[in-house]
Amino acid sequence: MVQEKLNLTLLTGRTIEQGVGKESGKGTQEYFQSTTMVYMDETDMNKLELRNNDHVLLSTEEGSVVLRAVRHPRGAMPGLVYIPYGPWANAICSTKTTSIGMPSFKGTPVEVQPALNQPILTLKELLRKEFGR
Amino acid sequence: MSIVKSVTCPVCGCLCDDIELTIADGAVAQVKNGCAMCEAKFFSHNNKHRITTPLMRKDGELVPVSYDEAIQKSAEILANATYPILYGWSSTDCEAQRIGVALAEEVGGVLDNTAVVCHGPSILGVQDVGIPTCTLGQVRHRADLIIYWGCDPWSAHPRHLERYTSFTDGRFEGSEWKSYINKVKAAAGKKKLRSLERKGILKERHPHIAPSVNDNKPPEILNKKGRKLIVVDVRKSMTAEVADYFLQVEYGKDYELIQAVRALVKDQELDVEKVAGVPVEYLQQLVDAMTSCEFGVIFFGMGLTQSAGKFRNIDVAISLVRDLNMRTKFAIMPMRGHFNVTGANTVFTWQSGYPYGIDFSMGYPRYNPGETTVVDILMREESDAGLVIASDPVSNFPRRAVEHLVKNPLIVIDPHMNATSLVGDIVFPASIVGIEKAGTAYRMDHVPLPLKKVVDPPEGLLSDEEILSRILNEVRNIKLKTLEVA
Amino acid sequence: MDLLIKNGFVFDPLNGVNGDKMDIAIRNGKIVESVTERTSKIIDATGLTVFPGGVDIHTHIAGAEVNTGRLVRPEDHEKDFVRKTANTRSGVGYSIPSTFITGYRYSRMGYTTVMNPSMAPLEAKHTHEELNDIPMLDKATYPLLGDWWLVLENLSKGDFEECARYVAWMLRITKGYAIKIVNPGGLESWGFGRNVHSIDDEVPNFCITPREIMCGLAKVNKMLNLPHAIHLHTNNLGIPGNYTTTLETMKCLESIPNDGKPVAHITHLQFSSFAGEDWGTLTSGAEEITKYINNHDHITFDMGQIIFTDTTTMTADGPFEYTLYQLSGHKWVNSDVETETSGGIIPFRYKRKNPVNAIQWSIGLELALMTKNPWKVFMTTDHPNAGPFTAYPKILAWLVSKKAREATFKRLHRKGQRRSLLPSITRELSLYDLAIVTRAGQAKSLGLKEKGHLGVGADADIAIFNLNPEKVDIAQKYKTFRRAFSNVAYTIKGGKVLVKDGEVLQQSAGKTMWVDVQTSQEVEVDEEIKRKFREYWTVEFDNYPVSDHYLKNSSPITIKADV
Amino acid sequence: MIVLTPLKKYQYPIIAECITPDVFQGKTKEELSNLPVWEGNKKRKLGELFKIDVTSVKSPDITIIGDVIKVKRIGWGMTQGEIVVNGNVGMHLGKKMSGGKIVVNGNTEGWTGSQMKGGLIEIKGNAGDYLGSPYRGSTVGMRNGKIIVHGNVGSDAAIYMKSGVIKIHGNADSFMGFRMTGGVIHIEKNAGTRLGACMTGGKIVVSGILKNIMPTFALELIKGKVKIETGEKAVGPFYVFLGDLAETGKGKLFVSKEKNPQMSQYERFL
Repeated sequence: MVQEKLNLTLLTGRTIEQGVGKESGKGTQEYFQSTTMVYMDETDMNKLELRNNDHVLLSTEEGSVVLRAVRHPRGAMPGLVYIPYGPWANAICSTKTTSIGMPSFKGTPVEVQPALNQPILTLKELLRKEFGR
Repeated sequence: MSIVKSVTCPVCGCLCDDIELTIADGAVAQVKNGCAMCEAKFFSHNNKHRITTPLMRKDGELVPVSYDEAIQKSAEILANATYPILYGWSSTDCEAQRIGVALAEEVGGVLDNTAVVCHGPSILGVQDVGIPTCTLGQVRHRADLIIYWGCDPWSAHPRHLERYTSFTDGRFEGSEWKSYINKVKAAAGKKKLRSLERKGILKERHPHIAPSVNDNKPPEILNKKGRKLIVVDVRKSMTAEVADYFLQVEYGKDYELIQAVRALVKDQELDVEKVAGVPVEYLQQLVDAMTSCEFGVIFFGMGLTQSAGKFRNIDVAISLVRDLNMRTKFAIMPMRGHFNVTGANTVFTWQSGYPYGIDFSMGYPRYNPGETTVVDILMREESDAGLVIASDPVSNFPRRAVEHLVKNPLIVIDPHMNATSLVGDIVFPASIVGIEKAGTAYRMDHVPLPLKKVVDPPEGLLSDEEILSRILNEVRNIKLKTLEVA
Repeated sequence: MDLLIKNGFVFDPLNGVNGDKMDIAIRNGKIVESVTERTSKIIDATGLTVFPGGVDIHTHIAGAEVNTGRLVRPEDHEKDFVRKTANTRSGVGYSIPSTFITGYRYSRMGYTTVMNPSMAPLEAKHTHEELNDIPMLDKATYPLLGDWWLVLENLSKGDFEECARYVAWMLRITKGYAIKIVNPGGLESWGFGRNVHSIDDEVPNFCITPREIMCGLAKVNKMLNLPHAIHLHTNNLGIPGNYTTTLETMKCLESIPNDGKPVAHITHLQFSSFAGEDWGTLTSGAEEITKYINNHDHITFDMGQIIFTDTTTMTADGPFEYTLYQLSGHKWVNSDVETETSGGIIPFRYKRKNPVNAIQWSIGLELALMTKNPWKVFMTTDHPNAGPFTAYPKILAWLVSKKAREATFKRLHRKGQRRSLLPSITRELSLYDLAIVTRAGQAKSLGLKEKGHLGVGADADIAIFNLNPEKVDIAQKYKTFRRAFSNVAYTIKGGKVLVKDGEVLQQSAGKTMWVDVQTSQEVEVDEEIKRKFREYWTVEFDNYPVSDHYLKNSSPITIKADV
Repeated sequence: MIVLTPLKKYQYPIIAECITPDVFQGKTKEELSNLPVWEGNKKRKLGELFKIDVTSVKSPDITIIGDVIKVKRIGWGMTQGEIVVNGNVGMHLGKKMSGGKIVVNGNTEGWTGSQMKGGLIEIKGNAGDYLGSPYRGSTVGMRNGKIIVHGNVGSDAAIYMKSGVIKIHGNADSFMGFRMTGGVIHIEKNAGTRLGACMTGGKIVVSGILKNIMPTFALELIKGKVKIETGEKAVGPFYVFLGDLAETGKGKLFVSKEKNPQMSQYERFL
């Protein structure tokens, strides 16, 4: 059944592309490409009628961000979305540290909806939007 | 043109020290033996994203200034602050880290390290239950059961398998996978194939060698001799593709799963059929594999430290390994990320007694993650100045934590432009440690390795160590003057 | 400026000086015949006791294991913190002080030279980086070589010369000082979770026994003319009944030709002198052990004296630490190092009311007091294993005062009291004896010619205590004595006054000593060894050595070997 | 009675372990005013941060009026007397206290009653994380005494608890009673995940919902009532679980039968 939005669980983490991007420099296109995407499970994408590389809006208690949805290439992970580490992922990660200093980079509840016409912000645009700099 | 051998790679905690570089015209021309990240890093020293001069924010814009001016201003900010934070330290050498401790002590600030958002929970776990561990060579020589739990070395530590675990030949255990890799190599007929594999480009061509995820049933292979590789994760990672067995666990249930395994190791019976989505009978088979090995090892990553339970996940994983040592030899090791995050924790510990999150505000080191760690301090809006070195918290911290960091004077030391330097108030360019500056780094298993200087930094650029030393001197001068006035 | 220490009661056993009132002259960091009084800085030591600077032969103060010990014990540091001052850095103390504090606290007790006895060669850089950050002291460190594959392989082949070349090479590239052997064969066995249980158990996969390792390395030690004997932590350490293993160990080393010099130093002997069948029947083996030592000249030892406190045990003896873990259930660190060694850490609290701990306390003192020749005994706690070094003054008081021993003894567990030999021991060490067991003996055993005495040419490392030996009977007034030895009147190192009245006046870096052994033929560095190296270790050959960069003040001692 | 009123809204953390009846006892207003405290890295005097009034009222010994959420270590090691705070309090309230009473008409931050040895802490609002829990690396948890929380409690409360009582009228977050060896915890509403993980003794009573129980607990029996402390019983019926089986399995978990119908499947093991 097609749905307008889904409530899923946000994981953030490493990918090799993000690793290569960060070592090349955070201003590089590689870094931008590898950190402005979100892996989703095929069934979840179907529920939202998303095709590969469609833009989605992800919203949590902390904020929202537009990213490119990509089908998770290996195996199923229904209910989960996976964003490579970076400022885009962190725009919506939970700050709850449960008093040990570690924010909740994995496990923040997230609402996902298609946002086909919304643009993905560049690093500078994102910083300006969030911190006015 | 010259060739430099045995170069240590300043990227990840693997700290591969067999990199061979070709240097031409003062720049890295070729990188041999390294992974994709290694290549990217060594080539990054002369790309256009370097910061070339100190910058200071004036009227909202970053404008070039001299080192002297930037150092003077930074020292004033830090010396006058009431609760400054000094954060980062993982992508620099131990030599700079040592000065960092002195600086934090001098300004009465909070010294914190990227471990706090990485393996800080692992350290907390270790402080509660200890850790039976070993160096990576011990794994290479002896391990016949290798478990990657909540980590994906194929993506984050690309050469971990080929240098230290499944794909290596040791004295007592051989590489089970070499022949397989060779076969793939021959089929593809291309030299670059291995690095392409690492980048994930060839993944579609990988035959599905691991059993199907949906099935989740431990295969026969857990009974065979030789090295066995098991991956436990919430999603099928790149590493899971090459594993003998992939155990998919329900998100956020690692704690329950490990605790159940512990009970089974102790021959207890469970009143449930499934734990974290896994039937108990499968767990029993996993336990059999664990207790019947000669030398087992668990490597764990952010899948445990960042998901629900955080440091208790590590606590329980270590407890499992302790229990397993009653039956056989077992070790456990965190997959440390930055190339010298281990060094930062090591240096901080020998100088202050504590590994990260050290509050010097009362003139002596005080430690209590949750209280004295940077994200918490930022969320409580307590700091009034910040120094960030060799890391990028604006990218790596949740947005709300960054807001307070940006509200106060922010000093940034980094070779490259990144999110943090873009929003900083004073930005120091630094030479790249391990490429333009020699030093020391600690591998994820605490083995210290020398970092080489292979090319000269851009003219006039100082190293982290020099910048910090000069700020420290200037802070001491300011404090002396204040004392004299008083 | 020259320095003149006037009129103190000087105890300098290596030069036979026993409490004589005399002056000591210092120029350029060395002790000299005389200086011009008028132009010198004068320290009036009238009524004070003057000792050579203290030398500690065995104290875990730096390196991977020590630091992991620090890491796992925030609760140990929390209660003992040290603020920064104008002269000194901040840090933490208690059982494993941070580096700066280690330096200050040793210096405040009059110590000037300390030996770090345990270093995995692979992690040697770490040890040296930490030693650089320990101020106030001269230092050296011993690499762990007893279970190193190249030693095992060469000794098993019977190729002592090749073994000697490798050991010389290893001492040089790790900047080490002596051969350290821990539970020989046991650590390699521990790689697969096993252990050896006698000196004739075969080490799995290596066709060699602990006996062959110890005798082999003792021979190698001799061939290389190393200044110190092999530094030995015995098999079966910490296991009831182990005194027989210790006796066998000492006996097996009789065969090594010794020309009057000790061939082995058995460290923290207390832990290797247990009689009895199990923990319940544990008794002291000190009588048999000391009887043997009194009749033989090839062994020296240090005490490893227990202190009743909360401390942190750490040793390369991985299997022993595992045993401790099973006993205590406390947090346990194990850290095996590829091709070389293992290691373990367990926090531990020694309690007066625990019969085993009470007996251990007694054993340490029995060993020291029943060994007739003080030159064979050195005072240690195997810091921090049996207690932190800061407790040394307590031990000294027990050694010099029967009254002090009795005060502790009567608070012990009854069983400990019943099984102790202490009530029958009346010996009380003199200040002269004390100067031997805390400095002169150590310096001699270590072959440190410029340490441990106050003769002309010695390093000007001097401790002055606020104690008048003519007025204070230390056996009676042991608390006065203890206070004097806890906080010196002066510590002078290299001619500089570092501590006065227990306060650190200035920091001084101190040097790192190591032996540069010249063999007629060196280990050949070719592609073959590099390949082998890559097989054995996970680091490249070029990145293994400790380069000069890692020693802030390098002080090599060049030695010519017989091979 | 001594009344402390914050002079400003604090930004920096303030360390004020001097605020205890033991230290305040017998001191003049001037002496009180000169007591050392830390504000960030600056040494201050108590009088610089608080308005200090001395009244003739006998009890409580100290009253704090206003928000002191940045002020840490109030009541550190106190042995007697009473502190009342009308406002929210910072970390380490009543740490290592062995006697006396602290009442908070507000919320508390983390480590309240950490390593408590005796006395009473009553929190009318919510308590933060690590309530009654030990310092990092330590196994010394709550030794004795009593903590009452009218609101909710954060995570990791009562770690290594050995003795004493903790009563929570609201909900509790995860890892409550982790590695506890003794003592009693009563959660009147709902409990979080991993309740009683690794416990080897003591009892935890949940009168509300326990959504997720650790798989390493086994149902032992069903019991009608359970004693909380002398003269007080919680009324059930309760499922009584033993655990944690990964450890010794000697801890007891009492879970309301009525509120937790999802647990009825366990009854087949009886």
